[in-house]
Amino acid sequence: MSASLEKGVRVLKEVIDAPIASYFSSCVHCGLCAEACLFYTETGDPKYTPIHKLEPMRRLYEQEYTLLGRLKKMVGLSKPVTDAELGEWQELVYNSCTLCGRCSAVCPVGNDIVYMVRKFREGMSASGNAPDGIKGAANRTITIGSPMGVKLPAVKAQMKHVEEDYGIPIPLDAEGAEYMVMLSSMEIINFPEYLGAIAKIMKQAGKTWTLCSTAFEATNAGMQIGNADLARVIVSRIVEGAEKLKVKTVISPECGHAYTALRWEGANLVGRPFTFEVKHIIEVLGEFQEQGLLKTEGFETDRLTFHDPCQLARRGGVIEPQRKLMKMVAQNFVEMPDAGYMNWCCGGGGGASAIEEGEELRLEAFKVKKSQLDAVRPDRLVTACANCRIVLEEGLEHYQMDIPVIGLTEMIAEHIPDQTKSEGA
Amino acid sequence: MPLDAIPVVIAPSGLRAGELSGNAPPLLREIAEMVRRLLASGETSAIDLQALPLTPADLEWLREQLGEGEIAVTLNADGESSLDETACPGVWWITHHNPMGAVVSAFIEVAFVPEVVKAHPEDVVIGLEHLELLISDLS
Amino acid sequence: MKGPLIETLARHGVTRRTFVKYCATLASMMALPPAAGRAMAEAMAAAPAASKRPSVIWLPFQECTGCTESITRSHSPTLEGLIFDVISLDYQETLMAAAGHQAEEALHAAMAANDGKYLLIVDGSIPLGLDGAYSCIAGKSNLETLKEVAKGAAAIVAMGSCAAYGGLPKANPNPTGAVSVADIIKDKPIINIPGCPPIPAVITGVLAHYLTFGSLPELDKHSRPKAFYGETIHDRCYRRPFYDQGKFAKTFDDEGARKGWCLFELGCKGPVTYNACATVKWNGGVSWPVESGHGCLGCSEPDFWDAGGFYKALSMPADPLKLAAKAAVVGAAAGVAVSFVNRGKKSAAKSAHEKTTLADLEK
Amino acid sequence: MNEMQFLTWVRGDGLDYAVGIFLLGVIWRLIEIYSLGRKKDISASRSVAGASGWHTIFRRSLPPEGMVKKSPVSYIGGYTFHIGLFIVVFLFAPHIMLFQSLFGLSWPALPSQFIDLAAVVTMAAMVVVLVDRINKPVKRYLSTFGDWFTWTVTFLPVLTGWMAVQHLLLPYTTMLALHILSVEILLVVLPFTKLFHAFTLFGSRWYNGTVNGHKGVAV
Repeated sequence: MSASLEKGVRVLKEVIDAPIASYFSSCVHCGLCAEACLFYTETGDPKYTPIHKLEPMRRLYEQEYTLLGRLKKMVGLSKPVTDAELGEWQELVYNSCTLCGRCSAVCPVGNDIVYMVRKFREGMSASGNAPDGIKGAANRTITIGSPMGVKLPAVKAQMKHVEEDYGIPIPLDAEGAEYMVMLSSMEIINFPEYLGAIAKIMKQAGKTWTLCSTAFEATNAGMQIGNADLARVIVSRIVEGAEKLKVKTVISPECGHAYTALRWEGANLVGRPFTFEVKHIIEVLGEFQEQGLLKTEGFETDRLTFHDPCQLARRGGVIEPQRKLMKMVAQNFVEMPDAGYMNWCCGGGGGASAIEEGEELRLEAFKVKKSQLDAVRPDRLVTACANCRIVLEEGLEHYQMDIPVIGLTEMIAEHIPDQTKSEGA
Repeated sequence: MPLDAIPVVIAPSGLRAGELSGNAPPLLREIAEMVRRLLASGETSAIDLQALPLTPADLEWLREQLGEGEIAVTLNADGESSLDETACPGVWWITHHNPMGAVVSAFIEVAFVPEVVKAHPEDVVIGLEHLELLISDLS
Repeated sequence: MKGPLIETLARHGVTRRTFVKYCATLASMMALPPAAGRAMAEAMAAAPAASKRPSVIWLPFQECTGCTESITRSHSPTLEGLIFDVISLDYQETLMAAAGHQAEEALHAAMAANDGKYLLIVDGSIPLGLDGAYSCIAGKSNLETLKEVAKGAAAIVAMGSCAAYGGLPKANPNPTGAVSVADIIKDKPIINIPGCPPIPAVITGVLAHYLTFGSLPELDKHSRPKAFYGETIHDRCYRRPFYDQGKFAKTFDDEGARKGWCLFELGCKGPVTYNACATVKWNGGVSWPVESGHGCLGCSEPDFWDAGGFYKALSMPADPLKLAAKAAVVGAAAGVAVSFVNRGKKSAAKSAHEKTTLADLEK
Repeated sequence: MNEMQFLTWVRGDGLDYAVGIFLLGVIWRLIEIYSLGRKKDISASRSVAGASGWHTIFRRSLPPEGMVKKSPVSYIGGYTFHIGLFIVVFLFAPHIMLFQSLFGLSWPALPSQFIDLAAVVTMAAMVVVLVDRINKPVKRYLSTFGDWFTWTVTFLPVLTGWMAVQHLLLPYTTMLALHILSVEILLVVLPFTKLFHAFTLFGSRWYNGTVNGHKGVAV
């Protein structure tokens, strides 16, 4: 057994817990999880059946933690897990799984399959079987600070631009601010409107907020690759930053897995409860809306639909606020089939979008999104995840569908009355 | 204690007690064939009604179809037996009871006179002896 | 129709008509065609004079005489009993006048005179323990006697469950090493008429068949005449509709029992018992066990005594939780042992954890 | 061994061992599985009505929206044979008596004609799901020896029970004995095959419901 495999196996032994044991013991091979997985439904290839993606871990569980499994291994009925096998499984565990959680939502015996995939990735990454794309992203996040290699100066440059464009100052390292706003590098590079939108919204709500110079990047490639140690390094920066600035709430940006990493995994990674709250920007906007701190004027008149990011909706429990926000500014808001809790993934979550060799499969899987869109034929597609947005744009372009994709926060911000005007009125 | 003092409720025998099974009508054809044989060769024959899958309703139907004839014989031998001619002469409906009154067997017999009704020569001889005894007593 | 039998019957007040009626009913019971009834009557009525009647030897072994009682005393005077006048019963310890050496002489005389032609009836099981010392007649073990007498028999009738299966003497732990006739005799046709005791009409039916047709009736795999053992008690039971409706007496004195509901729950073995009680009944057709309010004991089935208790329903296992407590303890012990090993393994993996660095992402 | 001895054995020693192994296996396996434990989730929870382990235990018995259309055979066949098994196992008079003798609890039985129908429907549904397993690429791909084996050991008790009641093929006594034997085989293998989902599905649903309920997601 190679050292790397040994390490992977050891890590798996660490992470296999009672839920996983219970899940593996409950599976009846009914195959319904396949029907929930876009990689199966769009390709028809049974190897993409979610529970099958866990086969090496299932065997390892049986061999290590059950008496019968141990006996089976001893007499050669159950083959040991090999490095080659894990290598073969890379495509199944990373390329064809976005941790979207639809399988976990339909499994009749209640198996949380995506919970297991997340744990399996611990062993995969520790044994060196993670795909290069995500490894690169993790590498850049750890060494440079962001998966796309964005450094503080770039952020500062963006801040300056936004301040100029919007005429609103962007606070940096403001101690005692109520909110600490996180960004994803996608937003820093591709969607700078987001920062401006935050500035407008915060100003209108009259809330104090700040960026943090040591923790502006919210995304967590460590979590995507499935490595708690690396994810901890990344999340710790945010925790330290938030504690240093003594903020009440950290706002996770329009990015699905960043929210999961910070909101649900964060405290568990650092091993202690947070002293601050973590909220997705949509949650914050929803609160502002409820408290009357968010006032908009005018409506979008074209046909709009909303794509629920998996980590926000199905895996994060935020489903209603985005709909109320949509209705606030859109006259012609239509829902796609399966929208909300059972929405189909864009196909690029969980790090999948960073895997180059997975692109073809990703585009194949995008057909489900296409059919969802074809059902309602929107003029524009709104979402609340920068990664979804990029993947959606790629897919739409590939299928030559002329549907622009926009972020919900920036769309809301566009309807916030001009500050000077409203102050003057 | 009489039997009816025991509150035993006997369910209608078989679940389809009241239904016709459809097994009775073909019997009419068989009986007709037996009658033809009787006329042609004098051969007698019988049908064992308990050996056939007939419901009480079937039997009732059959009995009704065959009707009632002129002769009804009652035999008292180890329980009562009834030998009734049906409306078709030569076709007899025979029911044997045991001394307790339960039906032990039932037949349809096709004969000019049912076998069991005929007096046996040996018995007739005994009867004659008895008659002669009576006559000798007269003198 | 004349012959010694008919005359004997007549002496007992049984008329020819009664006899014809009896034979018709017997044929019907045995599912023979109606014509067979008359043939039977003719054959039996015309049975030859005493010197030519077929010889029957009746050997009693480990038995209680219940089978003999059943056939001779159930209903006096019975046709069943009188049927024996058709045969020449040359040896029957209970019924014969002779005793001791005279009886043995009669036996050997009959065997010699009818070699290869006599019918052998056996009731009782044959003990093999202590070289057969548990039951001896005239200084010979039952085993010896059976082998000796069976040699010249045309056919053997094993009367009652003891002779047919070993019966009560064979009940666990079978102290005498009792076995059935068929366990010993392999080269003769054997017909089993099990029951404890068997129904008299079954005995006479088989004899009548043998006398009329000179052969044994069709048998099932337990060598029982199919005519009488072809269906289960349950299938012919007048209480069957209650079973189908799920109406069961729960005790012998509850409302269900009074209403005549199914006795399955009170241990009735009707569903697994092949016999004619439900149709032929007992004591001249007066009643039978289930009609009297008691479940069938299953006496015509092998080893009925050891079949889990007369009052335990068939669906009821003897004592399935016997091992439960032990099993639970062993299971828990195994589980706990495995969990200790697992926890050890898991914490070993945990303490051996080396923090993953970027370099570790590569193989 | 004649059929009465066979029946006596399956009702006696055979059942004792089967029940013993079943209990032993269930307890051992439950401890083996659940003693692995899990880490406490220390992230701040968001509580939402309807999102908890208990809710999921019940909710997962119903198909999620749109799934019945995606895999009608799995759902309709699955429901039919599970409900059918329930009816046949728990509402047949002789079975109820068995439970009563074991646990002292009894409940009203359904008429045997209805049970008969349920048994036939159950077997039909099981055959349909088997054919589906053979025909459907995903199911065939996932299937191992265990899947065919567990189908068989589940099907046999229903088949033999039905045949015993219907007096088919073999004498009632032999069939009843085979029926009990097949149930014993089922009991013995249950804790060690996927049939153990009958127990662990509650744990699995509860974990799924709890883990997600912590996040305010009603799964």
